[in-house]
Amino acid sequence: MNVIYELILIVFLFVCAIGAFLSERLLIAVVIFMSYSLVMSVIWALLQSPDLAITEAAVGAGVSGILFFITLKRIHALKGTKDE
Amino acid sequence: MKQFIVELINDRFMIAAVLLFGLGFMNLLLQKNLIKKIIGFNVMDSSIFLFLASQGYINGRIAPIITNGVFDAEVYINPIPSGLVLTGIVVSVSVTAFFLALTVRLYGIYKTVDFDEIMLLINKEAE
Amino acid sequence: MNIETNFFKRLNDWVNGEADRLFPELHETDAPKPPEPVATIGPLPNKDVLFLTSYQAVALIVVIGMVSILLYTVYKLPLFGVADNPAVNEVVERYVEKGLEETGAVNVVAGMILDYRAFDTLGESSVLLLAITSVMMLLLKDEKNTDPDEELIEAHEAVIEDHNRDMILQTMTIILMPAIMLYGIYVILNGHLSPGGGFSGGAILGAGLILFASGFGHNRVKKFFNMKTFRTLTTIALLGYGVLKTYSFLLGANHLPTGIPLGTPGAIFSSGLIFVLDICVGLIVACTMYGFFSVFSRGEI
Amino acid sequence: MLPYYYNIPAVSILLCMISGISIPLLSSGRRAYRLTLFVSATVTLLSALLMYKVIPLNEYFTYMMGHFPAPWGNELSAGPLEAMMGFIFGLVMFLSLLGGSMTLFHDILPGKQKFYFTMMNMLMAALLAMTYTNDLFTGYVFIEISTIAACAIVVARDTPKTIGSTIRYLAISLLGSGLFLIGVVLLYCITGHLLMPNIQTQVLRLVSTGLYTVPLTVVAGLLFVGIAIKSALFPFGAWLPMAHGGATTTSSAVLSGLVLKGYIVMLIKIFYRVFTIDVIRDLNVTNIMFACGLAGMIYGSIEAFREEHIKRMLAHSSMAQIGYIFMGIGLDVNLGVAAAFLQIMVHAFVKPLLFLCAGRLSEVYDHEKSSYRLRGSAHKDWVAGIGFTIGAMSMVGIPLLGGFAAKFYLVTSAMMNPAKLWPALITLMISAVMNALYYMPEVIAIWTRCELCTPNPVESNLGFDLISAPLLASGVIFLGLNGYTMIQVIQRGLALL
Amino acid sequence: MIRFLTDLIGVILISSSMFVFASSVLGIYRFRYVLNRMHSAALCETLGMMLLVSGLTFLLGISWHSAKMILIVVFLWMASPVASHLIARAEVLTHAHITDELEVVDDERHI
Repeated sequence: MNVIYELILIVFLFVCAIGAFLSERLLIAVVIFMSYSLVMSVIWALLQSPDLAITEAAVGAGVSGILFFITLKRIHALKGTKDE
Repeated sequence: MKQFIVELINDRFMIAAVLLFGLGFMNLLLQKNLIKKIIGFNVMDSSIFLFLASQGYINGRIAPIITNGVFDAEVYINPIPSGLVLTGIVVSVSVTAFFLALTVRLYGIYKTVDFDEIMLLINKEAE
Repeated sequence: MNIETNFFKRLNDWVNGEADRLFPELHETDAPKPPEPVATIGPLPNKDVLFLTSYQAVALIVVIGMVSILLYTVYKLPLFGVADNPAVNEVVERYVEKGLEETGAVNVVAGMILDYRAFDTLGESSVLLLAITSVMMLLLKDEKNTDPDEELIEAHEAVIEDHNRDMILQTMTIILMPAIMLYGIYVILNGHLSPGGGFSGGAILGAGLILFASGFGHNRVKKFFNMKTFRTLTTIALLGYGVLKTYSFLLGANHLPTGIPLGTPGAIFSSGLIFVLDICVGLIVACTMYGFFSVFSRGEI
Repeated sequence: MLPYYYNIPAVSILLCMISGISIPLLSSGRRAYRLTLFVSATVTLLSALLMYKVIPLNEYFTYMMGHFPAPWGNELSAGPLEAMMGFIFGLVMFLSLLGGSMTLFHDILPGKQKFYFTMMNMLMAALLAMTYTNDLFTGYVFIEISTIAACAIVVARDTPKTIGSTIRYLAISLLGSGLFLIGVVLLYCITGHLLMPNIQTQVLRLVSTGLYTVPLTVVAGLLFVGIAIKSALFPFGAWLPMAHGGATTTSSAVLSGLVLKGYIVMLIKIFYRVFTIDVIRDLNVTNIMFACGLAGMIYGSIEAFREEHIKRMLAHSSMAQIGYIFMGIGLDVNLGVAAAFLQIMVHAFVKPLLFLCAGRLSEVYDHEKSSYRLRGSAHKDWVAGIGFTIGAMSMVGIPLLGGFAAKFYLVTSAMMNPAKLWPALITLMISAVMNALYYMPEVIAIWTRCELCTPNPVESNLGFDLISAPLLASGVIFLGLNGYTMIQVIQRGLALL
Repeated sequence: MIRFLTDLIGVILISSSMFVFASSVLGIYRFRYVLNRMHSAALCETLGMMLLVSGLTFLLGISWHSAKMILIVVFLWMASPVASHLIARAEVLTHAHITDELEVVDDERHI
């Protein structure tokens, strides 16, 4: 039964990764990448590594997401036009 | 055929890690947009960590936190990959920050985050 | 019409929020097209186009080749999740069976990264220091990286933000901030007893500071956390880590005891150096995370 | 208790790290500079002491970092080779900092000089740790440290061009470290250890039983490619000229002279201590190294020949020299590896000498870097002129200088392997001729008097004139005169690895 | 009997939370404008999570785990509406032609 959940999560990972690379608006790419990190942290919790899960949720999905957002603001990519 | 599928499902994490590694590597190489290059780098690193962490997992065992006085190595999973991945995550977030800082500066100079354009502009300046 | 039937194109459009092209009949009108981006350089010279195309082709072949080699390798590797793979050997046994006795840490992973393999962790904390230093090198305001237009926009935004703080955010920050800080400190202090430790706890603390800064503005944070505090805290925490570990490395290599009591396993003040080191790492990570945020958004701490 | 000199590797690494950490507490860039000089001088002296103790006894030792021995804790290991590399790293770092100090303080904004010296200290620590480490994962962590530090010292000059070249350098370096990391991970999966001697016993067992042959080959390939990307071997080295050419003089000297070498030393150590060199030869990795090395020699020489910007020319020439080193390792004979090591040492002295002298010479004409505009500059600054001449002559391979000794032993070792003799010889000939073709016009140009040019008044830099240039040049000459002794020492050291 | 009843209630609550999640996902997909999408996303985070966690509490019975889950819901209810509010605020403040999207516009926009 666990295997099915894990497979679903892996499919999620792929969807998130491919979606992040395909999307042309950087904001969406970054949001999808954050959800990738979140899925990754769930996978680590399933793999019995709670340390990694906490760290990934705090660092990967939290702080590096914030860094990406500020960068997008600094490069004026939040205005809704494509890539600029 | 059936056995092949069973093996595929059994090695699911490693296969997913390798494919994600390829995806991230390709994006780090090929994406023109610097932000997406950085996302590619992050995907690549976390896929390596997924590979490592999945190597440490053993079916039916629990996380190595000794709260109930059981010291038997047969009960807990392998703690080494977790430690290594913890180190790796911090390294990768540091590199990400550095990369983003470089991107911000380049945008300040050339007003674009397209890597190929930036390289062409730099080469033009050199001539 | 051909484009409409292309699945990937439609998926792409949908991901981009263009419109719900997966089911175009749901919408009568299309969203207005965004303006075409203005090209900054003209059409590429032929040589460059050739180079780029061949580069992409070569890179694609390299990646596909590498992935297939790695997949074949995975096929040859030990199976997932079985107990008799080569990675489970005497090292793991000793970490698990003697870890509590030798390091005093209930969480074997914490004991491993802060005692058995502490040199790696020292390197890792230095990576954080290097990253924040290089980010400061690039983004701290000086005569080379300031742009008068940007300055003007930022000043304008700062004025607007200062006069137009969001009340809901501020109230919730006041309510949530103590909880976040408490949780972060709990995770740091319990690093040797439960999952977590310096890295995750420090990141949580940093996130709390970032929340406070976005609710109340940088100037409020500056009253208790400025460049000087940042520098002193980071340096002292990392120096503390380095000096303590140097002491322990040198004595350990020369087969001398460190003379630091390990305490009762499971108590909060136990496991000797690991407790102190966790606090050091937590401070470094918290300062660094807030430092990243502040330098990125304002060019100063 | 251990003999006291066993502590030297750990002490020198930790000294560099702690001084790098404490630099933010200092008040100004000048003080940070003095601290960095002091630290690198101390490291040099300590390594000299280690050399003095270890080489006569021909001793190899491992050193626990902490309370736990081999398979459990981190370890360092050191012997004659590591001691020599530590000595050279410390010395060349010291001399480069001393010689390039004026350009350094001119190029970097006063507010950011402290950061630069933090990077320098950490880079030094990373180089030493990569040399001394006995643990693959520690190697990975310090490779990342050296990547960030190297990129940061390139970008310290803060011009649009350096930022652009740094981002490329960083992206390609990250590919390299990603490959290295996945190599380490795969190796951990099939052996279950991270310490080099333990992995070696497991690898030998795997080879003898024929288990996991494919993963082992892939691991060797991944580790090699990862490090080859970082040390700019030919097909992977496109980032090097821009990054090294654009940085400030000290950074270029340190990057070309030391950082590339640090990775290669680590690769050699991995090959000897993890796989053993026989297994590596069985896995055919050396053939790839040989081919890439030959291609790199030709490519680097041609590109350097076409280049006019003097620092970029030197950087292209670095690529060719890296090709020599990999060719030496790829020759499949033990003398070849020793010759490659000699080449590493010679190049570690020559390239900083050339970069520092070129930096001084270009100051004569207002930081003009085009080589044909440097005419007559040597008459204004004859120390730099002589230094540049000696370096160029060593590169070309004039007897009695270091470059000649290295090339001589490369040819000698090529003689021992008939299968690879002719390609190696022909490429060496071509590369030597090309070296002469692009270095000699440069030397002639800087010594030709130029009446029309208007030189700047040159500020004398005593550190460069009295210490840096003479010591680097005498290092080159010393290696050239004592080539045989050095080869003997290196071969004994390699046997101990 | 009581056990059966609590299990039944738990199952009903969890299935209704599934319904809320499904409909909010459909809403995110179906709506075109940011505010509409945000509304449906916020619904899934508050109502859906509440139903899910209370269902799980019924299934588990009263224990430390259920107390922790209730705490999670409390914090989620504090954080998620604020996040939605901030997104909406950013949209309202930065959208140049907001009148095209909304019928009622507050005239006391400060900026």
